[in-house]
Amino acid sequence: MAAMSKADVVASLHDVGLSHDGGAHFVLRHVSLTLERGEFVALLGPSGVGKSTLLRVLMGLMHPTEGQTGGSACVADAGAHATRRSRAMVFQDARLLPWRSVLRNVMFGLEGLHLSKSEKIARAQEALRLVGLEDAQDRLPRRLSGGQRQRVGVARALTVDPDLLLMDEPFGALDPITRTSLQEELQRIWQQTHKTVLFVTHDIEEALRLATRVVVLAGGPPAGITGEIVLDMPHRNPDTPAFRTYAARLRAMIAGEPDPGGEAYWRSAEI
Amino acid sequence: MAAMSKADVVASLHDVGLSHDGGAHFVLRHVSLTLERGEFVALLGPSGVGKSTLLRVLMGLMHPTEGQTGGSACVADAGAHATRRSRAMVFQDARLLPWRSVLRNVMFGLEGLHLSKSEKIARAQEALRLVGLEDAQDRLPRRLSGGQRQRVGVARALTVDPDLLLMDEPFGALDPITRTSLQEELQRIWQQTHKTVLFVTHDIEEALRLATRVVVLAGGPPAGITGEIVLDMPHRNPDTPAFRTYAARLRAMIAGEPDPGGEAYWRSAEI
Amino acid sequence: MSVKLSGPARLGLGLAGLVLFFGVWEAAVQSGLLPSGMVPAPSSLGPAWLDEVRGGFWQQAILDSLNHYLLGLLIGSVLGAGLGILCGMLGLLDSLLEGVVRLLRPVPGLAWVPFAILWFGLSTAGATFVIAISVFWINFYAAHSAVRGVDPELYELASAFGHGSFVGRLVKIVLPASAPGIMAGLRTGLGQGWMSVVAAELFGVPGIGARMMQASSLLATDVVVVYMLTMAMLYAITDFLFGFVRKWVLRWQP
Amino acid sequence: MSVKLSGPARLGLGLAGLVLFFGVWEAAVQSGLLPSGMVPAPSSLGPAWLDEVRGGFWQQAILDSLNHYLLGLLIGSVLGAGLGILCGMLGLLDSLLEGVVRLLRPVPGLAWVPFAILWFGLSTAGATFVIAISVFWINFYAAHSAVRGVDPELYELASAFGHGSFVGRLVKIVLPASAPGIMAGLRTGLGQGWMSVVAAELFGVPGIGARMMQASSLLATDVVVVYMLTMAMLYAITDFLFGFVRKWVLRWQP
Amino acid sequence: ADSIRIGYIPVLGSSALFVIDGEGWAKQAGLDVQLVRFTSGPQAIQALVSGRIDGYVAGVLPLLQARAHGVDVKVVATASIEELSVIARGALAEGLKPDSEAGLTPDAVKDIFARFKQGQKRLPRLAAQPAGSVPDTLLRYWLQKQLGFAQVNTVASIVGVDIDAAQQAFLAGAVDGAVLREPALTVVKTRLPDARILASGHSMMPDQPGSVLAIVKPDAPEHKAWAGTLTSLFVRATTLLAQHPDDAVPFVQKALGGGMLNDSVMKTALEHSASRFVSDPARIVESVKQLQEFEVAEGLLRKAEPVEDLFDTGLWQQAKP
Ligand SMILES: Nc1ncnc2c1ncn2[C@@H]1O[C@H](COP(=O)(O)OP(=O)(O)OP(=O)(O)O)[C@@H](O)[C@H]1O
Ligand SMILES: Nc1ncnc2c1ncn2[C@@H]1O[C@H](COP(=O)(O)OP(=O)(O)OP(=O)(O)O)[C@@H](O)[C@H]1O
Ligand SMILES: O=[N+]([O-])[O-]
Ligand SMILES: [Mg+2]
Ligand SMILES: [Mg+2]
Repeated sequence: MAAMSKADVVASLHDVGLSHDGGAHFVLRHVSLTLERGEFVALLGPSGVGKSTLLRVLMGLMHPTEGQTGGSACVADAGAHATRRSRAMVFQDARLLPWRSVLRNVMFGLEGLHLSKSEKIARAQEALRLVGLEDAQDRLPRRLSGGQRQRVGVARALTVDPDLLLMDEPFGALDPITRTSLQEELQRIWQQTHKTVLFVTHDIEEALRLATRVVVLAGGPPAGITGEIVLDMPHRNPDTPAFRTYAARLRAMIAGEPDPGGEAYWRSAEI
Repeated sequence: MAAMSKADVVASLHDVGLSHDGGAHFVLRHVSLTLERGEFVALLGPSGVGKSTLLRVLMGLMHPTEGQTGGSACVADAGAHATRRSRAMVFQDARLLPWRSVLRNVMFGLEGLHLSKSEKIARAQEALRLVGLEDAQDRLPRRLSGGQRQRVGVARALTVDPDLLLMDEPFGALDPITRTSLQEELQRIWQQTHKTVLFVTHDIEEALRLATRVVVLAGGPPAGITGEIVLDMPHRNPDTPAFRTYAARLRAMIAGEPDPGGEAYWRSAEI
Repeated sequence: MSVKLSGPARLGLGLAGLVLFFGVWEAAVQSGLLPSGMVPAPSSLGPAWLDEVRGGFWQQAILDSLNHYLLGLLIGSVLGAGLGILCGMLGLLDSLLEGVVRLLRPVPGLAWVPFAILWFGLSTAGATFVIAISVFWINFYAAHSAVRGVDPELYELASAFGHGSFVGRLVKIVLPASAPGIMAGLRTGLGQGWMSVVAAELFGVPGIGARMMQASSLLATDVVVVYMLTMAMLYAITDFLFGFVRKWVLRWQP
Repeated sequence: MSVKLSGPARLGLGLAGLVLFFGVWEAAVQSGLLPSGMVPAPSSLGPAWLDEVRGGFWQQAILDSLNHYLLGLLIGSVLGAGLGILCGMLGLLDSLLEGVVRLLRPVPGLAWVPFAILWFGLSTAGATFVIAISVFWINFYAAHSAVRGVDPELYELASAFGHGSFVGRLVKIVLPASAPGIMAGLRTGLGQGWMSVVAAELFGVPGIGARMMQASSLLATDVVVVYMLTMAMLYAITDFLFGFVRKWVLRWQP
Repeated sequence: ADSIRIGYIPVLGSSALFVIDGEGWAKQAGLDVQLVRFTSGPQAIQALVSGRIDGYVAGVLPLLQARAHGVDVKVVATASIEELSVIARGALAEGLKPDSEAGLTPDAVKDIFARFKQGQKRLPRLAAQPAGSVPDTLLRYWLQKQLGFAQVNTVASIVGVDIDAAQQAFLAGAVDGAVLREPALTVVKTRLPDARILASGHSMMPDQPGSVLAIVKPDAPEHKAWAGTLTSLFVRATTLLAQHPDDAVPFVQKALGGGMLNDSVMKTALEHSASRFVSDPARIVESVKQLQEFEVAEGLLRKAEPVEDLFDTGLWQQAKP
């Protein structure tokens, strides 16, 4: 995979450092990351380590204090006749606009694209159907439960059909059933459309079920990428030893321990 | 356990119904639930089913549209010389006061109790230490990451030392390490202080690890309690068959299927 | 939880409050607690009003005042809210104008009267100018602080979904997010406009204010109060009508 | 993302804006674009000011005006914000007062002047009354709408942690949560107070406003502008000082 | 033709305008006259300076300010003389007989002021119009030159307010005395029977100048066209007011009463003033000169200008009855 052509780098960070106070304290430092077309990368790491910050940088919402960003999705946004956007993000808090109905929140990213009104509505409704909220389209955000809000945020990002989809704990507030069904939807969309996905989660099982690669952000401050595993599993069954070994390795890496390698499964099972 | 004396009922709902629009549409209906002293009850259910609503009713923040509430914690709040509160709640959104520092947010529930200033500070700092945020006490909420905010909310509820602790997805935004450590803290506190805990979670494993009883809210609207399992496991190891059987049963119940009983494990493993 | 009152209950209470207010006032005057020379009895207001209506003074005064009120309000609100929004969004412009704003803002409407006469003469234009100026500042500050108060996270959201340009932020985020504040400013301006009507008419432009001052020179306190109440009524009407606009614009609010 | 300017840069830009403003004005007068009878040249303001200072008029006018300004401001702000908070929190009181508020609110400060004369004579008390009334309403509405805007979820939080009583909600939630709005009201009132000074002094109570009107009657536009600027300066000072209070109270804000 | 805008103040001295307007004389003469109301003379000259009005009927002294600011404005006729009186109430009127008007000597008035100061432990407050107005200047002139007080501010405190406010303040008892013109004098005397005249118009200053008709740039062609006509109408109206004051009641009532004054008050006021409606501008030249000198001494004017320049008696000569 490392030998792909340049056009296939959707987004990349080169030795990026980020500080919220102009350089006095760094949250992230020396972070380099390349997202290639079609990858599904899960980002794991302890609370407060800088995962959301990293996503903001990739989304272009923050300029890195040091280092450079690059990649096809990060350079150009959709042109004048575009019907899709190069990047989209699901925020950790749902971040809905309180004055817009659910449908119009989902349509937010479509506005400005070269689509007719009815196409926009159709696309937004399709996205709402994917997240199971087709009946809630006229409600205002404050009438939604926590998980419903989060799903609207997911629909809003899906509907713009981005090359690069950045998701910050999108399924955190969902029950396992809804969660599983959304995971399956996401998986299907990813497989069909060859989107590039960067997915923050705290759920190791979720990461292993979905990702082609897992990146661990830890240490610090400043934090950095302390480990990376390219997953090589044909069947993503949590009850297989391969799955459990990966899970144990990741658990250790998040805790800041060295990667225990393939032997870890048995140790972790003792917990 | 059913044969306890009346004083040991900390909170109860009798045939409660709740509607956000004064009776036109019910979110919950015919919900009866009794929480006995020292119980640790996990509440599971799909997104938008009414879990947060149920907690609000138990907390006395909403009056049921039909039915009654009762129980020792729900009747009387702390008296004039009280140094603790009868109930406390961890909200699904962290719901911190943006104008207060982390420490003063945690002290929020202590204000009005019969404690000296230094005792209050000491108790709040202790709670912050439990959630691993002792170094962040002077920060303002907007300087915290999502998981950090949630932990402040947990500390705020713990610090008032309540009889009844209502927790609405308190560990949802936490990484597994922090999450495990907070689960262990909560378990320890519960064992030492015999608090009664009602814990909303979407994580079946978490419910099985912590709870003495699991209640499933499903169906509807209006939703009701569709199942209940009193857990009988000495060792809470996810890799044991007992654990897996429980997990499969709960998964089915949340999805609205009938309780598959003890045989479920093997079926679920095929997913 | 605060008591939630139904519409009719609110209205009833409001009327009860008014009845109480006028009742206490009348009783105070009748009992001699308030000397009648200093405060007219509410019961004397009706006759005084009828006199004014019969003479045609009341209708004429309202028409005259409405004329410069509406024009001044429109000009002041549009310019004030517009500039307030721009300054709230553009730090550079805000800084550049800050000194001038600080200089001009505290100049009272009344202090502009001499210049209004000099620049616009005694036409309605002079009165309109005085009204517009006072309405301008209210709207400027309301819009400015509403825009400043917009959650910066929403700008992030706008950037993330292709609305990071100035116009995008303005239309998609700033206007709706600051609508409650801007509406509050417009509403305050609506009231301030009526208040400035008196000042604007102080130098002879005919209208309610001029008529009020004329009555006060004869100690016709009943007529003065009739015009005070007339203004209250006109304000209530404008405010009521504006209420519909506001409700519609902010229909998403709880 | 809007441009973030450093403190000195803002100040510099503000000063540049002022220089530009005065420069254009002077040039307009010098070139005859603005007739000098209608607008004084900025360069004539210095000498006019010196004259006023030498005669002691300037200092005296400031002292006189400060006197009723401060008192009126204090009374109006405390009562206005206080009642606004109460009405915002208590639906019942709010409904009861709604009619009376609607009735009295639109009565302009100037319209109270006849009654100020009747009730207080041509005294400082009358001037204080007129100022207090105009400041009152600003604060009332600002506090009222700030309190109404408090996120209801925060009341839930207060109830959950033992602060569900009226006082608990007031102290723990309403005051801090509505502080930005209340502070904005106080600040607006600070300005409104200076504006009312002219109205309050229109009927002969000495001070800046009276002096300004006197100068305008003598066509001394330069002196009028000197007092306009004096007011701007006093407002700037009060606003600046209030800025510290505001910053301290709202130190938690971004 | 463009309309001729004439500023006026709401006092009886402006009655000639109301007669012209009410009788329709202007229209008959082919003039479109528009009346613009001001609340004091100084207020009106602000509009005059910026060319917003073409003519002016109010006190003569504010015109000195206008001329000092380079405006070419000339008095073409007098409207009324000896209009202003000093009226007192309460402690300042104590012991005075209702018909005191003519009989008070300067010493008697000085006594009253002294007694007031002693009894009330404060200075009496007197309401006038803003600085530079006829009432204000004349009041100060009377106190200093006629009564012989060296320093005005040790005798009384003078408040300069609008005509309406002065009347209200006096009626409300917010001031102890006021310098008022008709119809305010009749109004307050009717409302307050114990109000007393401290000084009549004549005793404040013989030939006391009052309201005048002044025209901006009377020699400019666009004004010359109507200046003569207007002056002769004005003179005609003044004569009517002097000879048949009752005929003017409806016009004056319409302009000043606004439905709030009854006809008898207006009639009394007009009859009382009949002898003061004098149109000859020469009558006040001397007294204006004195008052101008006084204003210069007081610092209200920077320097004295030749008073003759203020007057243009030619038009009156052509129009005189
Ligand atoms: N606006 C800000 N100003 C200052 N510090 C901030 C700001 N936002 C975040 N931080 C700090 O930066 C660090 C990284 O925050 P970030 O939100 O990226 O964490 P995270 O990995 O997403 O955590 P979580 O899993 O809890 O959401 C934290 O220590 C946080 O306190
Ligand atoms: N203020 C409100 N007004 C009207 N409907 C509401 C309101 N709050 C919640 N609801 C509705 O009530 C139902 C239950 O909401 P609740 O927040 O209790 O769900 P939940 O079980 O906590 O869901 P989640 O797991 O997503 O947080 C939802 O359908 C929601 O849309
Ligand atoms: O008419 N004046 O008031 O001078
Ligand atoms: Mg985060
Ligand atoms: Mg919930």
